[in-house]
Parts: sequence; structure tokens; C-alpha cells
Amino acid sequence: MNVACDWAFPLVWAQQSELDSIPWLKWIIVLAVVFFGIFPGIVAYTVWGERKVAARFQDRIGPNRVGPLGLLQPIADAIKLITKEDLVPRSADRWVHLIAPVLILVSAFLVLPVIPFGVGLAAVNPPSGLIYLIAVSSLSALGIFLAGWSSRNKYSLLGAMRAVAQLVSYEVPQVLSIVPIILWAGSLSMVTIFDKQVLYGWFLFSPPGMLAFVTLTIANIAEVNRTPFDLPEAESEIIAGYHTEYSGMRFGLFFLAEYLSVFAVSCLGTAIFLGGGTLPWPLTGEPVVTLGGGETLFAMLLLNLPLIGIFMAKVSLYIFLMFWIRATLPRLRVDQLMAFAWKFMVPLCIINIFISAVWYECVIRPSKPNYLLGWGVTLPLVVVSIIGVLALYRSSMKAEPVELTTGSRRRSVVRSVS
Amino acid sequence: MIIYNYVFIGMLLLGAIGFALAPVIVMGILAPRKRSSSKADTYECGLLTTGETWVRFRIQYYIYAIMFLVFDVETVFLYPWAVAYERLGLFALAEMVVFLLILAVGLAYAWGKGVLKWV
Amino acid sequence: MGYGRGLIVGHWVTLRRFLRTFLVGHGRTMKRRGGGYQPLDFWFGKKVRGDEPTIQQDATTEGLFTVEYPDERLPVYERFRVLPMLVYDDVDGNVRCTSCNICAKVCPPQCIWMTHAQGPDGKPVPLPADFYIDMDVCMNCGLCAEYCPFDAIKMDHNFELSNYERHQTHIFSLQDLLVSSEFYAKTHPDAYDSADEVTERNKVAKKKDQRLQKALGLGAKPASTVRPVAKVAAAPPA
Amino acid sequence: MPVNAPVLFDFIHLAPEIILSLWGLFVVMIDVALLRRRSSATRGRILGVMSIIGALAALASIYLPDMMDLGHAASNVEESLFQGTILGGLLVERLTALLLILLIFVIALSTTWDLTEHWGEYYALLLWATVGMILLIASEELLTLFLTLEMMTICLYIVTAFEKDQRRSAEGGLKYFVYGSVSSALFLFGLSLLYGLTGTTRLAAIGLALAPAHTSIGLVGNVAGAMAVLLVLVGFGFKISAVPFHQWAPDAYEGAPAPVSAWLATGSKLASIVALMKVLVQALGPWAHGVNDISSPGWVGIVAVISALTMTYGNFAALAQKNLKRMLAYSSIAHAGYMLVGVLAVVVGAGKSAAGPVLFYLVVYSAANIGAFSIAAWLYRDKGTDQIEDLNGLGLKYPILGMCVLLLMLSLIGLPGLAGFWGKFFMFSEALSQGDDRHKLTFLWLVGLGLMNSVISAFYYVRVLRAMFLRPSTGRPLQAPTLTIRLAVIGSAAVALIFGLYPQPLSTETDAMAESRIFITPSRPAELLSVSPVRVVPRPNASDDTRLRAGPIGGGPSAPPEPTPVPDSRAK
Amino acid sequence: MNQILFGVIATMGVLSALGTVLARNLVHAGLFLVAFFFLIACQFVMLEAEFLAAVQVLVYIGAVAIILMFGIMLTRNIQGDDTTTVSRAGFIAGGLAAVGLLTVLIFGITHEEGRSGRPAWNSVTTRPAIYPASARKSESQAAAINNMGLAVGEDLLTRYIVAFEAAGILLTAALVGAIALAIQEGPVSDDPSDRVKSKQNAESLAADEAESLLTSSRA
Amino acid sequence: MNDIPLTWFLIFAAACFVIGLMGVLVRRNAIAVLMAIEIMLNAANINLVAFWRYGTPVEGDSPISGVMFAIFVITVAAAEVAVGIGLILLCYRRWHAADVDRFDSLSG
Repeated sequence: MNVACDWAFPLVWAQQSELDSIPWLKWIIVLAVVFFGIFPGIVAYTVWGERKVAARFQDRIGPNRVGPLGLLQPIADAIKLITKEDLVPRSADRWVHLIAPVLILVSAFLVLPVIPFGVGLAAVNPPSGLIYLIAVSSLSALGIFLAGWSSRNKYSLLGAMRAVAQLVSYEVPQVLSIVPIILWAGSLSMVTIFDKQVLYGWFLFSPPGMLAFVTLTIANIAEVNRTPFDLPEAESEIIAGYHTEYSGMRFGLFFLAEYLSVFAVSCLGTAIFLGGGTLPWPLTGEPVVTLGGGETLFAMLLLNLPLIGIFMAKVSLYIFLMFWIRATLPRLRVDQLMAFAWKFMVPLCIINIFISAVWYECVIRPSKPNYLLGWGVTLPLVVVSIIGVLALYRSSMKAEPVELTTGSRRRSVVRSVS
Repeated sequence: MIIYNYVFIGMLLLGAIGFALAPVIVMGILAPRKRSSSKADTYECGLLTTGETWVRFRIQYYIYAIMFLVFDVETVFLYPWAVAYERLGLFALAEMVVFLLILAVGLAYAWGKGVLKWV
Repeated sequence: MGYGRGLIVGHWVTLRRFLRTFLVGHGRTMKRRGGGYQPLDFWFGKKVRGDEPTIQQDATTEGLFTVEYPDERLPVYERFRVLPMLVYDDVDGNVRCTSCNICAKVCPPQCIWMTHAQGPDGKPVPLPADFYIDMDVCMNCGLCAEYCPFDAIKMDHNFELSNYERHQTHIFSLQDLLVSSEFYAKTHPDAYDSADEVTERNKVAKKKDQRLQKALGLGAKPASTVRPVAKVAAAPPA
Repeated sequence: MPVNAPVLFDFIHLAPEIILSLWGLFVVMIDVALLRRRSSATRGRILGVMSIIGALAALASIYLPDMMDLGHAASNVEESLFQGTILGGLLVERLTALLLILLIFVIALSTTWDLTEHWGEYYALLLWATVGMILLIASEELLTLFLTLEMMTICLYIVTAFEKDQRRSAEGGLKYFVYGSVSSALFLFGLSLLYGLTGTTRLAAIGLALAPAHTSIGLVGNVAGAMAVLLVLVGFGFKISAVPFHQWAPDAYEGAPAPVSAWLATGSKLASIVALMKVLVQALGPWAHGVNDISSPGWVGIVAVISALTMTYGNFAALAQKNLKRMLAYSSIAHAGYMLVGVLAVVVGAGKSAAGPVLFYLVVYSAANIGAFSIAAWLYRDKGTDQIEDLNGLGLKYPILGMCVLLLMLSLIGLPGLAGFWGKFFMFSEALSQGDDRHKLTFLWLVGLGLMNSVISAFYYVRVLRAMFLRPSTGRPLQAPTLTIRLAVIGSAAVALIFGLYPQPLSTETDAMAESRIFITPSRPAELLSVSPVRVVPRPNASDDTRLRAGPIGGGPSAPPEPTPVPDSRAK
Repeated sequence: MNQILFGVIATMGVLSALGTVLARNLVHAGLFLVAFFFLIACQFVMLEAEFLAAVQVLVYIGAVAIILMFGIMLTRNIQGDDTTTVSRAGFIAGGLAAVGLLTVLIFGITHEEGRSGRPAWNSVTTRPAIYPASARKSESQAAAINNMGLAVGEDLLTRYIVAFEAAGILLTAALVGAIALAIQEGPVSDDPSDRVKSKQNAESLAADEAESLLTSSRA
Repeated sequence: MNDIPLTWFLIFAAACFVIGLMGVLVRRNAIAVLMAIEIMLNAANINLVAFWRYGTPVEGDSPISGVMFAIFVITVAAAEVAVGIGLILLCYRRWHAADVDRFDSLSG
């Protein structure tokens, strides 16, 4: 139970009682190397990976001109973006125009430090880590709105309004599908959640867990504006959406932020549902602890290397899943998009919270977990609720009530009578 | 103490702002600069923009925003409930069922009223 | 199960495509299924222009089939058409165009205009003194080629028309448009050898020769005196 | 370790609130799900009847357990529910019943005309506002108090603006909202200071913490405390529309649909006044003035000034009004001024039953206002306006209703023989009998002002009567009033008449209610800080007069104050 | 060090609050407000209420700011007309009143002398320690700080259960009421009389709008 | 963190509160007024949390009463904003202005 917290944290982030004795140097090194070195690198190669993978899905090759296998492509892109002319429209609001992408990028960065990449290998472990995570990830909606607004371009504004409407709509199921995890782990701390999975196995392995994972994944994809939920940037309708008026590196910031968010939400999904760096079966935790023994950062990293490897493999799979979905599905229509969030995802997530409480009562609360009962009770519940909500959703999509009709339809009704 | 987690996060925040601004500044130095009036125009597929950009939007956006607001605040209650569930037991579950039912009526109301439909 | 099955099947389809790119066309020889080779270019090398391999593909091609365009090309089909070109007979060097102005008349966007050539006596000769096509306006419809009674206008295959100046160089003059009939025969072999075109060519050549001679008022003055210097190909002017 | 969950029995006390809340949800759902193809008028009628049924069910839920002897006999025991956040007991039950009865009339009035298309929402919001009011009366703790106050007002903001085809409705709603939310921000800041001064959010505990333990001298030199009191007073001043903070009231009353105006004038005001009394007496009582000296600064003086301003300004402003609803709005401001005199009396006489007359006055005032606003509803239904001159000749055309209105107006003036008179009489005489000589002067001039104001108020109330009886009818005559209007007018006139002739039952009832501990400044920590049920008042028995002096919490200010054992466990 | 940190945050907080109040452009004001919300969250962190800080960011920046921005976009009142400008006289009067009130408040805060056994505010410079095992109450506070989600959950569902459910009703009321206010037209019913009424409504609405346009253009 | 006096937080909160109040008095646009109200509510929240952190809970009280209060204040503020914007939109539709001074159909 106390695998990570008690063992690793005091070693790494010596819990000081005074601000003056904070290990500034260590932190700055970590920030510079991990947060502003490794993570942007991962992001850059996520872009490269997406281009390669998407190419394969379309029977193409993908980038291959710059360096072997096109591996230098991200660097070339960066150089290209950075040497482009910095264009800001005359009528734009210059400061807000600059702040907006920064805000989005910052929100993507702030998600990362609470993710536990290995045993005790989260940068920080605030007790309310999970709510902190969703709080900072919701900042990006504001940035997108500001980007669209400040450009003073109709397409931008339209794209931004759409984007915000979409983001806020899908944030609800995203937030709701995390609740089962909190319920089972009994904590908002990401590290504790990781610990619980070390002990009990992945939270994915239960019917409500699977359902929550699926809803979380869908909501995640919508949150990072990827196909099939990329309405905000629907090229065929609104050019490039909220970043129409951004060029050069300013656009690059959006780009970076988008892929950083992809990475971040994949880390989130991995950390809370897929057991972080653990293997599918529950461990007692002792092997991990006894392996360490060392008290240095180096020993700690050494111990964690396989865990980080597993974690990254899972994250890669998760990201690959996003690429795969992108390669397969067409863009949704805006009304379908919103209806899907509110009429399907939200009810399903709310029901799932109660199903997960049932699972808790069957499996986690008893001293001797009764898996058979848990599966026997929750699986039918999950299936029934999916079918029920789907039926409700589809019936509503078939026959929308004609009440709220603005403008034309209502007038036509009146005219037809008179 | 907990606070020191947030000192790190504060440093990350400042660092991220710097990380975001640095390339823009570098771009200001490196990039060529050839101003022209038509470059500074608002992009509208090559046409001159007409009319007000900050047009009035449909009320639909506002309705989605308040739906979100309500469910976001609900989260604030839901998460502590989930954390404390282990200690509170079935009574808390019943309470939360009631709470969520109340909010679900709000959702159902919006649904039935047809405002969830994007027209 | 409408949505659900579609989703699953769709994802399976794309995944199969994805996996197949690793299985198909990734053999020992690095040969690509569509022709050509596996592009594993470790060096920043560039092929010489014109030596690019041409890759054959069709609807049944599977596996990776990216054509790395400047280095590789897809074959151009014969009836592919871009801009018009003016054909001169490489046998006698005669420009087939008689400056009859029919093409300019039928041209829908009106992008063709020309001037008559004049003989030494100042009388018009059935030859173009100059012939212009505005390539910005031309819509590649091919009507001029259809209507040309002398088979002088044919549609070119060259689509690499970009350059760095967009006012002067986009008006193609006679110099830019002239191609030899040999070139035409090479790019449009089927059309060149078709019976129609052969008879037409013979007939027209005879008729035109007569008219030219009549106009010049001479017996058999070689046409080369008025023939403009022909260019071999309408390569884009630098 | 499971924490002890609140006993389910605590929820029995909340039965009316629960029923009303769920009924509101039910009404909304019925409207959206089943009735959406019906016409607006039909839906209004069906849902109105349903809402009345809900209110009746809530009413029944108060008394049924008693009548059937189910559960525990709740009504005679005042209990702290939910670990000291909610009060249950006689006062709350009676006031709940009163609010529910008023609510029924308001709902009935709403069916008079087609004031909105969103009927389900309208009734649900009325019901939820009522829940807010009931909980506001019952809350014993700042957090719950603030939340329920907001719940009430937010619902009322919305219903004020509900007549969507009227500009003035939207405007009234927005003004109400802006003033109301500013006031609640001020109120909240005051509450936060109060929390800082005492370290607790429970009213009784605040009262204890502020109680003069050893050297404390009220508000002398205590600027932070004075700011807290001031801000709390400002907040409540907005809610009860006392004078410097009254600007929203005329606009909101005039803009709102007549039933909503009625609900603003009766339910909202009733709940706010009770909450004000509760906070002033139970929590801020010790700061009313210094321990030994009335001349030491306390909030009594402020409230007295507010009261005087409120009644005077309300009456004079009402004189100038031509619009019936606006006139009633100003008159309700003036009535708030009268009631503040009573509130002061409660404070000064803490521990004795001075709250009875205020409650009596509230009942009578609410009943009369329901009647008066139903006249406005009647006017509006037919003429689309509510000018007083539209009432011309009405009294002669509908003599019974005219008589009823006559009774109502005279009762509002406070003519002897009618309930309004007794209200003022009880309140003013109570005020004059409270406190020692040092208070007498304050109360003397306040009461004198009140009497003078009653005379002034006669002018504008009589204008209504003059229009109804002495002016010839002009323009299109009004159609006959609907049954609900008739019922409301006749019912409220009956209240005015019956309690005017025979005030005894009501006054004994309100005196019994006034025995609640929320009208007593706490002085004994042991009883008030315990979270277990406290037995306060024996079951009221109308014939027994001694009960007025009974009750385990005796004492009052004369009892020797005990040092507060607030442990100083502050770690240095 | 801590004090410097506090000073920086507080100064920025006050400045952004001032920006909110004074910015002519409403979206800029909203942006300042967002900064203010964020700095308040920082203050919550300084007060070791990090759960509350996260809630602050989640609700205020994530939702309230968005809805305010939408409100601005929906009323098209961003800048350039006189409604967003601050009149000079009003500014001076408001500023004077504000300074006066602030002076009084600061005086009150610094001169508060604790009563009933409570310490005076300005003597409170240290917080109750949250780790000593001696005091029972401090322990519960320590537990609350170290796992505030848990403490909030427990309080929410025991002591404040009524407030909790009332909050649910309040939120639903706000949702339902706001939707009812916002949607433009009521349901189409099959009852012809109703339709006539709504037609009249529409006409009066149109007249209203025309009138207001006239008045606004005149003004 | 232990060396920051309580009064600093209180003065900060008071300053924010006063600024918000000034905003309410000075601004005429209804949405700006709404923003100013939010500032005031936040200032009160700072007060509540500071008092919670620097004080010890009274016997029988919740150990985190100030925080709970703040959470409910946030809830109320959210509901208030939702309703407020709704009312402003309703008025905007009639007056084509979001200016509180312009709503003038009621007076007297």
C-alpha cells in the first residue's frame, strides 16, 4: 500500500519544511532536463510518429527526406517555423494574441508533473493531484477562446466558439469517468492511485472500469481536438479554426501544445486505468521495494527503468490508438458531436459511477474480494446501461422534439396554419 | 508539506511560459520581416473582410456553457464524495444518488426542451 | 448494431491496411509493390533531373505506393492535357499553324491571340508571326486542339509550370509553344499513329503547302525563310 | 472507520422541504415530458394544480406524523439537526406551514393569466424558492444560512424575469439580480469577518463567543466587528428592502408578474425577517450595545435609524405612486420599517417573548399583501396594466370583492378592529414595554414615528379605495375575477377581519413560536453548543399562560454570564 | 522567502483586480479576472488549502470565466461604445469611497483585539502547527490539510448534508431557470389560440426591438 | 509558510473586496458588474480560508468549516453567474445594450 509514497518520495523530493531548504538545483535540473528536454522531445517524435503511422494507414511512406527515416523532420519543422515571418493581423489584439497560445501550452505542461511514471517517479504528489490535473487541463479552453477572439477573424472566432463548446461538453464525461478510479482508490493523489494498482491490479479489469476507460478515451480524444472530434479545425468549413491567423512559431506553439496534450492525456489514461508502469497482474509491491535498496537518485532511476519502459510502451499504444481512430473515422457533424456528449456519454458516465460503487462493495470493500460476485453483478449492469442509454440516444436522434425551433421553422408552421 | 509540491509547479509554470515565449522571441530575431498592408489583413480567403467580426452568437453556446458549469460544480462535490466513500458507506451512496438525480433532472429537462439539439 | 458494427469493421479495415504495409512489398529486394524501390535514402542525394524512375500503379496496387514525386514519377497518360502546344513538322520545318484564328475564336476564356506573318511584299502569309497563350487564363479544355483544322495545336503533358515571375513568363509566346512533330509523336504515340491523324496530316500538309505557295506567289520557295526558329520543347523558361 | 452518518430521523424534520424539492423536479419533468404539446394555458392550469397538490402534500407532511402519532413527536421539541446546522421544532414547523399556505395562494394566483410559456420551470422555481425560504428559517449556521438565502433569491431572480414578453419583467429581474448579488457579496464578506472574529459558523456558538465574557465592551474600539455587523446588516437590508438598500424593490415588484411580486412581498420578506432576527438576536445579540451602557456603540442605533428611515421613506414614496404594484412595493418597504421596530424589541428584550408580535405582524401583513397583489393580478390579466386608476368603479361593480379590498386596505393602514391594528398594537406596545429606561427613549420616538407613518400611509391606501368606490368606471370594464383571485382576496380579507376581531388565537400561537431559542441571545454554552437534541419548549397549550415563562433556557440577559470556555489551543 | 512570495502574489492579485475593474475592453477585463482567480488559487495554496485551489481553478477559470466570455460574445458589447468606459466623475467618487472603506477595513483588521479568549488578529503570525501529536484538534486539522478531499467529503455528507442537497437543487434551479430565460421561443403547441398569442408576442417583441433601436440610435 | 501574519491575508482580501466594490459602483456594463461581484466573493473566500487556517476550530464545529464555506460560496457564485448572464441576455435582447443605466422602462 505504501509502496511509492513512503519509500520513494522522501528520497527524491526531500520533504522540506521550509521554503529556503528546497532543493532548488535538483528541481531546476529536473525541469530543464525532463520537462523542457525530454517531454518536448517526446512530443516532437510523437508528431513524427503520427506522420509515419498515418502514412502507413494510407499506404504511404511518410516523412523520409530529412535524415534517415525522416528522423530529423521535427527539427527541420522547428527551424522552418522559427524562421518564418511573424505575422499578426493589423486588427488583432496583439497581447491577447500572444498570450493565447502560451496559455494553451502552459496548460498542457502543467498536467505532466503529477503523472507517476514509475515508483515514486512523479515530479510532485499533491494530495489533490487528480482534481488539480483536470483543473489545469481545463485552462486550454480559455486559451482557445482567446486565440479565436484576439485574431479578429470570423473563422477564428467561429472555430474558437465551437472549440470551447466542444471542450466544455466533453470535459463533463472526462471528469465523470475518472470518478470510479477515485472511488476505488479512495484518494485524489495520482501516486496513491498507482500504488493501489500495484496492489490490486489494473483498474481497467472490471466491467465499470472498462466502460470508464472507453468513455475516458473518447472524451480525451475530444479534449485534444483530434479526429473524429476535430470540429474546431474543420478545414473544409472554417479554414483552420481558432489558429487561422497564427503563423510561424506562434502556430508552432499550438502545434506543440496539441501534441503535448495528446501525450498528457495518454499518460493520464495509462496512469489511472492501465496501472502505470506495472504489469497486468497485481504485484505485492515488495519485490519492487526490495529491489531498490539504493538511496540515490541514480539507484532509483535504475530501479525504475523497466517501469518507465512499460509505462512508455503503454502510452505509445494509447497514442497509437488515437492515431488509428484518426485514420479510420471521418469527422462528426457538430450536432452529432454535442448530442453524443450530452445525450450518450454523460448519462452513461453517471450510471457508471453507481455501478462502480457496486463493484467497490463487492470487490474492494470486503477483506476477501469477491470477484465472481463483482463480475456477475456489474457486467450485466454495464451491458444493460449501455444498451439502454444507446437506445435512448438513438431514439432521440431519430425523432428530435420540435419544440425549440428558432426562426424559420416556427414561422413556417405559423404560415401553414394561417 | 504539501505546499512544496506547488513550488515545483510554480517553477514549472514560469518555465513553461518562458519555454513558450522563447521561440516567439527568437522568431522575432531570426525571421525575415517584410511588412505589407495586405499581409496584415485579416485572412478571409483572399477577400476583404466585411462587417463586424465580433458578431453576436447564438444562445446555444450559452446553454452548453451553463450545462457545463453546473456539471463542473457537481464535480467539486463528486470527487470528495468518492474519496470519502470508503468511510461513509451506503448512506453516502444514497445521498449521491439523490444529488445526481437532481442534476440529471436538469439534464433531462434540457434534453426534453430540445436545447441540447444544435440547430 | 448499426453504429457498433460499422465502427469495428472500419477500424479493422484500416488496421489491416496498416499491417499490410509491413508485410507486402517489404521483401528482401526492397522492391516496392507499385514498382520502384523501397525509399531508404540515407543520403541527401538527388537524382539527375529526367532520370527519375517512373512507377506503374493501378487500382490493384497494394502496399506502400508513395511516389516521391520529384525523384519518381507516375507515368502520364497520353490523353492527359495541360497547355496547348504548337506543332511544327520536323521533316520540313513547317509550322502547321496557318494563323487562321479559329482557335482564338473557340477558346472559351479567350486566352489565345496571334498575328499574321507577312511576306516580303507586305502581304499576309498563312503563318503566325506570333502566337500567344496566357497560361493563367487557359483552362486546359483542349477545344483549340479539337477545332484546329490543320492539326497544329495539340495538348501538352508538361505540368511543371511554376516559376518565379508571374507576369511576363506566364504569357507563352510562339517560341515557348512550338514543339516538333517528333516530340508530339513521342508523347502521344497512339494519337500520332492513328489512321485519322495520318490521313489528315497528309491532306493538310498538301493543302497548306499549296496555299502557302499561292500566297507567296512563288513556285516552290522553301518555307524555311519565314519559319521561326523552333524550340524543341516548351520547357519552362527560367 | 465509518464516520457517524446523520440519523435518518433527522430527515423526517425536513419532510416538507424534501417533498417540495422533489415535487419541483417532478413538475418540470411532467411539463417537459408529457405536456409539451398542450397549449400554454392548459399547461399552466394542470401544472398549477399539481404544484398546489405538492404544497398540500408538504403541508400534510408537517402535521400527519403528529396526527397519526408516527415517528417522534417532533413539534414540541426544538432540535438541532445534522450536527447543529438545521433547527427543527415548533417555530420552523409553523412558519413552514404559513409559507406553504401562502405558496398555495401564490400558485393559485399564477393560474390567473398566461404569464409565461415555461410553466413547469415557473412552478418548480417557486417551489424551490420556498424550499430556500424554509431552510433559511431553519438554518442555524452561517454556511447553510448563506446558501439557502442565495437559493431563495436566485430562484426569485429568475421568476421575476419570467414574463418574457414584457420588457419591465426582464428589467425588474436584472435589477433585482444586480442589487441582490452585490448585497450577498457584502453580506458574505461580513459573515467571513464574523467567522474570523469567533472562529465558528454556528449562530449559537457565535453568540456565545461574542457574549461579554469578561472585559469585552461590545463594539467599542472594535472596528472589525463593527464592519462585520454593518456588512451583515447591509446584506439583510437589501433582502428585506430597508431604506438605503431598497432601490431594487419597486422595480422588481412592478416588473415581476403579480403572483411573483406577491411572493417577493410575503414569502421572501417573511423568511428574510426571521433570518435577520435570528442572526441579530442569536449571533449578534451581545453586540446590540455595550454590557452596561446603552450609549456605548452597538448596532441597535443603526437598526433604529434604518427602521425610521425605512418606514418614513417607504410611506412618502408610496404617496407619489400611480402604479398599484409599485405602490404596494413602497408600502411593503414601509412595513419592513415597522417590523424592524419589533425586531429591535426582540433584541433588547432577549430572553423574553418579544418576537411574538413580529411574527403576528408578519402573518397579518403577508395575508393582506396576498390579497392586495391578487387585485393587481386581476387588473393585469384584463388590462395589461396595473395603474391604480384602472380600478375606477370596481368596488361598485363587484361589491363583495370591494368590501374585501376595503377591509384589506384598512387593515394595512392599521385601523382598529382589523388584524393590522393588532399587529401594530402588539408590536409597538411590546417595544414600549421592553428594556429599561435607557431604551425607552429610542423606542418612544420610533413608535411615535411609526404611528405618524401609519397616518401617512392612510392617504395612499385610501386612494385605492377612492378609485374603487368613488370614481366612475372608465374605459373597458374588467371581466369578472377568476375563482383564484376571489379566493385569495376573500381569504386574506377574512384573515384581516377574523384576527382583527379576535386576535387571541393567533397571538398565543405566535407567542408560543417566539419561545424558540433562535430569538434568545445565548448565554449558556453547555446547552447551546451540544449537538444533541435540546428540549426547549413544552408542547404549547393555548389555555396555559405560564408557558410563556417556562422553558429550560431561561435566563436572558439578566442571568450572570458565564465565562466562555473557548480553549486556547493555538500552537505558537 | 515566504513573505516575498506572498508579497508578489498579493501585489499581482490586487493589480489584476484593478485591471478587471478598470479595463475598458470587456474581454481584457475578463482576462484580468482570470489572472485574479488564478492568483486567488495561489493564495489558497499559500494557505495550504490546495484542494480549494484546484477547485478554484476548475470552477472559476474553467467554467465561470468561460461563461463570462460567452456572455460578452453574446451581448456584443466588447469595446468602443460608451457602456464599457468608466466615467471620470464616477471613477473619482468610487475611488474615494473605496479608499475610505479600505482604510477603515485595514484599521479594523490591524486593531482587532481578540475577545472571548481568542487572540488578536495581528498577533496571529504563525499557524497552528499541523503535525504535533499533542493537540487533538490540531490533529484533525492536520488530517484535513493532508487529505482535504477526504475531509471535505466527510463533512459534506454528514454535517453539511442539507447544504449539499440544497446546492444540488440550487444548481438545477439555476440551470432550468437560465435555460428558460435564454431560449427564444416556447414550444409550438397544437392549440390555435396559443399560436395567436405567441404571434402577438412576436409582434410586440418586434415593436419593442424597433423602439429600442430607435432610442439607442437617438442616444 | 509559517511566517506570514494573518493580517496580511486579511488586508489582501480587504483590498480585493474594496476593488470589487469600486467596480460595482463604477462600471455600468452589467457583465463588468458581474465580474466585480466575483472579485468580492473571492475576497470573502480568502478571508474564510485564512481564518480557518490560522484559527483552531471550536468544539463541535467542523475542522474545515472555512473551507467548506468557501466551497459552497464557489457553488453559489457559479449559479449566480449562470443566472446573471441569462438575465443580462434577456435584457440585451430587448435593449440591445448590456448597460445597467439604459434599462429604463421602470422608474418612479
